[in-house]
Amino acid sequence: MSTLNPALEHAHDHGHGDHHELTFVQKYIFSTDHKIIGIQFLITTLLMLLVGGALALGVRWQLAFPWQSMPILGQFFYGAQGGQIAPETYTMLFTMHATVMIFLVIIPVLAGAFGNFLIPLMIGADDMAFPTLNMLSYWFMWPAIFFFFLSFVFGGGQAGWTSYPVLSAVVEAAPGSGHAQTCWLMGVTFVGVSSMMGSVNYMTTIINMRAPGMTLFRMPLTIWAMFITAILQAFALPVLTAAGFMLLTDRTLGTTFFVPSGLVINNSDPTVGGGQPLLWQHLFWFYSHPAVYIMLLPAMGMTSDMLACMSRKPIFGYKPMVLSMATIAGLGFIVWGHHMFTSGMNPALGMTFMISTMMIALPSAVKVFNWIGTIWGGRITFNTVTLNCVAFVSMFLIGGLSGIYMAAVPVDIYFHDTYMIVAHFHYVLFGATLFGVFGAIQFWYPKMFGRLMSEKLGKIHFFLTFLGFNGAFFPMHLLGMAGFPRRYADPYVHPYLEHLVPVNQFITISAIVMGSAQILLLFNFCYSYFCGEKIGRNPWGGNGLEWFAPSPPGHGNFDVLPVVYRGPYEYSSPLVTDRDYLMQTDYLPPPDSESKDETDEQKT
Amino acid sequence: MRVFWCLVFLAVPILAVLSCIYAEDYGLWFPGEAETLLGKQIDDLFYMINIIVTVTFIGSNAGLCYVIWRASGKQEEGGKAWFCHGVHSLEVIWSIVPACILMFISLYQLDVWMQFRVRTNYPTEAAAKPVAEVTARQFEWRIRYPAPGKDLQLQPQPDDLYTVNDLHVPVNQPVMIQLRTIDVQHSFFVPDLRVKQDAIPGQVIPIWFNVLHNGEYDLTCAELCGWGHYKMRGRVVAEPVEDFQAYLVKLQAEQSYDGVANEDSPELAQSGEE
Amino acid sequence: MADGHHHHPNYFMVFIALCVCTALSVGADLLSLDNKLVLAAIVMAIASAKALFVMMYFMHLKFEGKWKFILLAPTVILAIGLPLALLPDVGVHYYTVDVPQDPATGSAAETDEHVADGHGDSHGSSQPKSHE
Amino acid sequence: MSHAQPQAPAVRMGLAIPNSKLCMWLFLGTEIMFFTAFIGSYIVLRMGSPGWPGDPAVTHINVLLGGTNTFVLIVSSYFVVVAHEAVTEKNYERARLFLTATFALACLFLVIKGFEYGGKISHDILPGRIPETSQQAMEKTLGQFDVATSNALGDLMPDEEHDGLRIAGLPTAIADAESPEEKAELESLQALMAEILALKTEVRAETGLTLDDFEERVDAMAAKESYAGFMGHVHVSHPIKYGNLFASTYFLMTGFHAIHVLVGMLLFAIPLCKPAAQLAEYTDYIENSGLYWHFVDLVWIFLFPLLYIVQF
Ligand code: HEA
Ligand code: HEA
Ligand code: CUA
Ligand SMILES: [Cu+2]
Repeated sequence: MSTLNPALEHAHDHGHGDHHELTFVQKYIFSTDHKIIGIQFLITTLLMLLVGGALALGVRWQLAFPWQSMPILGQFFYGAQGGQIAPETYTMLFTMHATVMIFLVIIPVLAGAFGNFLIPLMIGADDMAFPTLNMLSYWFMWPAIFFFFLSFVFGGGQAGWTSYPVLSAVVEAAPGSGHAQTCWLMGVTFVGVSSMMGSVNYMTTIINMRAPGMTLFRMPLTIWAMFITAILQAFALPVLTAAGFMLLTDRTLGTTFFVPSGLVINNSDPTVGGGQPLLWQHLFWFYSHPAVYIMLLPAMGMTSDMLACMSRKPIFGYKPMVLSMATIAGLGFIVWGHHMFTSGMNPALGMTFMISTMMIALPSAVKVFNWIGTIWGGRITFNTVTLNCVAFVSMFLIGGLSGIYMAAVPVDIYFHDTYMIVAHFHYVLFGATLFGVFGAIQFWYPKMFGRLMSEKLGKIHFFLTFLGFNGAFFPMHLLGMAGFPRRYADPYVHPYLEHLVPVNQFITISAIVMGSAQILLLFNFCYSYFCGEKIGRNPWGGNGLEWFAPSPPGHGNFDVLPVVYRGPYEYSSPLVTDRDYLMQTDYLPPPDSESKDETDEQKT
Repeated sequence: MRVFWCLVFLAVPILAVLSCIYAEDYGLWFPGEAETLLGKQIDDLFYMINIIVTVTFIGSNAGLCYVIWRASGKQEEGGKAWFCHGVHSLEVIWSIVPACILMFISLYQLDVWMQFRVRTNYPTEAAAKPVAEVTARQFEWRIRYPAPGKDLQLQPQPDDLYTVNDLHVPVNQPVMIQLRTIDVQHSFFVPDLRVKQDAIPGQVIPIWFNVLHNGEYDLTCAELCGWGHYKMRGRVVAEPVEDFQAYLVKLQAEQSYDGVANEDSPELAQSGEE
Repeated sequence: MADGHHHHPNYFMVFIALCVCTALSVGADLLSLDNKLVLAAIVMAIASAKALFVMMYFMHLKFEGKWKFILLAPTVILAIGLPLALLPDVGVHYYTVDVPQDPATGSAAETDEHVADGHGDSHGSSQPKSHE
Repeated sequence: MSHAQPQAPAVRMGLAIPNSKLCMWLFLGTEIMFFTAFIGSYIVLRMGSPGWPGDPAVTHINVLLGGTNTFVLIVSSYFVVVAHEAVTEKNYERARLFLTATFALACLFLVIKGFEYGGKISHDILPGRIPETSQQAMEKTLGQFDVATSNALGDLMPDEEHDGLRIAGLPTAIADAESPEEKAELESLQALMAEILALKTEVRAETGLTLDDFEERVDAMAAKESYAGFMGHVHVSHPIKYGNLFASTYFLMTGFHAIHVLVGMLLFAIPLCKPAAQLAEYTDYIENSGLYWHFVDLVWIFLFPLLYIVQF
């Protein structure tokens, strides 16, 4: 390996077997090792992806073949109704689909899985600042999963993932949702607790546990992204938790935060109270808009790292990238109202929110252009990682640009709650984030398990997913144009939508293709664990500290405490001639120029 | 393989643009021309944004495809990647240009939004004499008109006229309706008119529009309101003022024909809780 | 560095100041001022002063490094910003509000109130009475 | 946290404060947002509500109790600081003493809070249960009547299975009564129920019966000696306009604050279980739980004026 780093030479014979033996349970179940916790998160979320995807396929089935018996699932779940689902069930399907995808897949896979695995490795720490807290943050996922599934058993949340009161606050409004909605709220609370534990831990770790020399502006963008995400989580999530408690007490204890008086719901007695449903929408989106960036920023960070490595080029505009992420986070706090343009909010607020929403496209633009700039003049091979990263950029472009139509209030009057929105957020959530995650799995898998994932399977998986994804979600824009409303169990009762059945069938078939492709991913994941090609520390020729650790890293991560001499993106540096990367730990005897960069200044 | 993957990524913008061009032929565009004045403006805004976004989209994708094409060729040509940490002037350009465009888009929109929503911009006669009150309810639209010749009061009046799922409005003049809900949140959505407004429990929200042509327009609900959300189907009928007046008179006749005392029957028809 | 041996502030004086502030707020209440907004402003100002004392001295913020600004600035901005942003929508009403409890008095919007259904109260004493 | 490293760590980057303190401050940041959501919602809901019950006689808000509680928390905050100071000066006995005092004050706070809650609960000032119009108030009283008569029926006719059967069997029971007292009792119950039914019909028909009339009628019933035995828990409810929102916010905010107090007590209980000498290991711990405790105090500092003083 690196001849430039003398420390590494004798590191090999240290190995990492010199730690006292842990039992299986200590090591793999109740582990406090960030790597194991990260992998636990990863596997859990991949399984949840299947669950959420299966629910989505249920949604798709109903839209393409309304009221027809679903092939396998139908008999399984709704055998009693001849395999046919009820409208309540449809509501439950998409509510739980979104819940599972957002709270149990995307958020935990980014912050939980990759955040955990990568943060200490990339900043050169031996573990998180609070390993036990870290473990708890994983185990608090399980009550959440439990409650979500319990909710499922009771008939599922019936108010969409946004859970707008009064529908979600008064039991009579959705008769089937009695305990289900309550469990749903409990689940959200536990997810919140879990993320909160994670986020304070990440922030502490990143602030206080960086290796010598790892100044803030030498941190990889992944770490910046994780840091900013943690901040977003720490400041936005408590608001949702608080609002969740308010809704919970509205449902169970008779408080009236969100229920105005005098409503007669489903022949109930008129409600008493004096609450305001809009308050929930504000509090909910105060969290959930920053949350969409929580669901995106880490993927942006990881994609930046992967793209730089795959292009063998420094990231284009490192500081603008950092700055744009910070700006996205900052602006992300003041745009939440764009989800409420038609809600009857104060029109002055609507204007303010429109302008801030438009402005948030700006840092995103900087990022997109910088990614393109990173590839520009680079040297790429189309391996699975590159493919997924390029797909990330390409799909984020579509998803982001459709956001522009919606950010324009008058246009959003038409598009709100149509499939235009559905297309938009699947493009950013699946198209951007999940492709980023697929790339990241492929990229860091060798570090997790010491073996490469199969390239061939990876490429097939990518191709099918990409094809199926665009086939499924691009036409949704056009459905939105035609005014196809979302959350409709049977849109075809409206004559102006009748001609859209074939499009929906096409979408469903594409979704099935995309769904089946995910089985390949899982297969690849397991297969490569046993049969993947074994590799050494640095299979990709990366610069980051994680490539300095053994693959897989042992307990305590590094056999030698890394010392950082430069930023993480010195690919193809002219300072070295025999290879095209220059690791952060590589010590170059100072010719003269670099010395000023190396003072181990105390950086906050 | 290099050509293949580049084509895959190139196919994205090409197919996207093509499908948008041909979408109209398959009924995948707006469901017809906008039938209100504001709707026309909304469509115009949409097309303006569409042009800006399409240009950005094609431009960015062209850039992306070009760089991956060039970068993937480097392997064969040999040689190292370009060691470059960024170009400052480019950063500045691609921050400022989009900033201006975006600022322009958002300021340009404000006018339509203010016309639609800001109280002082409501057309005066329409605002003074709302034609009807639309009350959403799981899962139907209840409509209350004032008796012919009278004004709509916020409080239900004994001689008010009631229908369900069938809103008649005079054509070619601004009309205002008062939107309410008796239970959960709903949303009054008429795709052809490009009108959408949520009905919030506890509030009475005015909406105005100016239908340009006679006709029947689908009325749907655009905010999840329970299991029957999809079936809240109604219609908005725009007809000449005379027809509208005649309609109200007919409605009044029908309603007083019930046999019950004239004064009381509307209240029976209205009570939302039998 | 922040943990170096700084002088301990005189905690007891801080404590006394806090007690005095509390007494002042209660006193302000007992004054039964006519203008309630003035009262609100006074007591909230006192509360802020107390909060400042606690944070600066009891929580040692006065002696901490610069990080305190980085941590507290966004928090404080968000904590003030959130209620302010809710205000135009929830605190005041742009549209007419249904207030079935109270058909007599005006609501935030100028328009008349509106009884949502037969159960809305249109009679009886509108003055709240104390129990027993 | 730290594992044996082949090399002694060189300078780590970061702030010169311990991880635990940093983490506590970050956590407090999230807590600020948590209470911001509650307090912010309270402020805007209250401003948005067309009215607010302000009369302390109605709401059972007691400024002096609240003020006392503020004082209690301030003293406890002071004691924590002293305890921390003592522990840094290695004066463990003193630290322990002041920690114990803090703990005791926290208990006192909860006791006073309990009194306040008790006062509200005993008047049924609970979210969702407050009548806001006289119609609702009358309905509520009628509901109490129903419970009272149902109980009386159950006592007098334990053999029948449920109210329906009992009511149906009432004439027979009167006819079969064994003693004249029992007969009289059953008869007066029957009369009471008839009167209630009449009252109920009148209220439901909305004939313009005012709450005062209603109260008169109920008082008249209560005055009748023969009914006295059945009227146990019935008393006329009075509407508190906007009382439900008031009660909701009041209980939410004070409730979550009380939960935080409980957590703080738990935090203090842990070192208190240890012998004084071991407190040395708890120096950072006491500082951090002290920070938390000051935050709990801080929240109360804002809740006190908002809930207790600004009443109009
Ligand atoms: C990862 C998640 C994610 C991300 C990143 C975004 C990003 C954006 N979103 Fe999206 N959004 C969601 C997830 C996300 N969103 C979800 C889940 C919903 C629906 C929730 C629900 O109702 O269930 C939603 C809904 C939603 C709405 C509400 C629609 C409605 O319900 O009526 C709006 C409205 O403004 C909006 C806008 C935007 C904008 C402007 C961006 C911007 O950040 C995008 C910026 C990016 C670009 C613009 C592309 C790159 C830029 C350039 C190439 C520069 C040049 C461009 C120009 C000059 C135009 N989103
Ligand atoms: C990250 C988030 C995420 C992801 C990845 C997805 C993925 C998918 N979503 Fe998602 N979706 C949301 C978030 C997401 N969605 C949200 C937030 C909503 C809004 C809900 C609301 O309105 O409240 C929504 C709503 C939504 C709707 C609109 C419903 C409606 O409004 O009526 C539709 C309709 O087509 C849809 C479809 C799909 C499809 C086909 C996929 C596909 O990508 C899924 C592909 C399939 C798989 C990945 C797994 C396949 C697995 C198998 C084949 C094996 C089966 C295994 C077992 C049974 C163990 N989604
Ligand atoms: Cu009504 Cu949806
Ligand atoms: Cu958003």
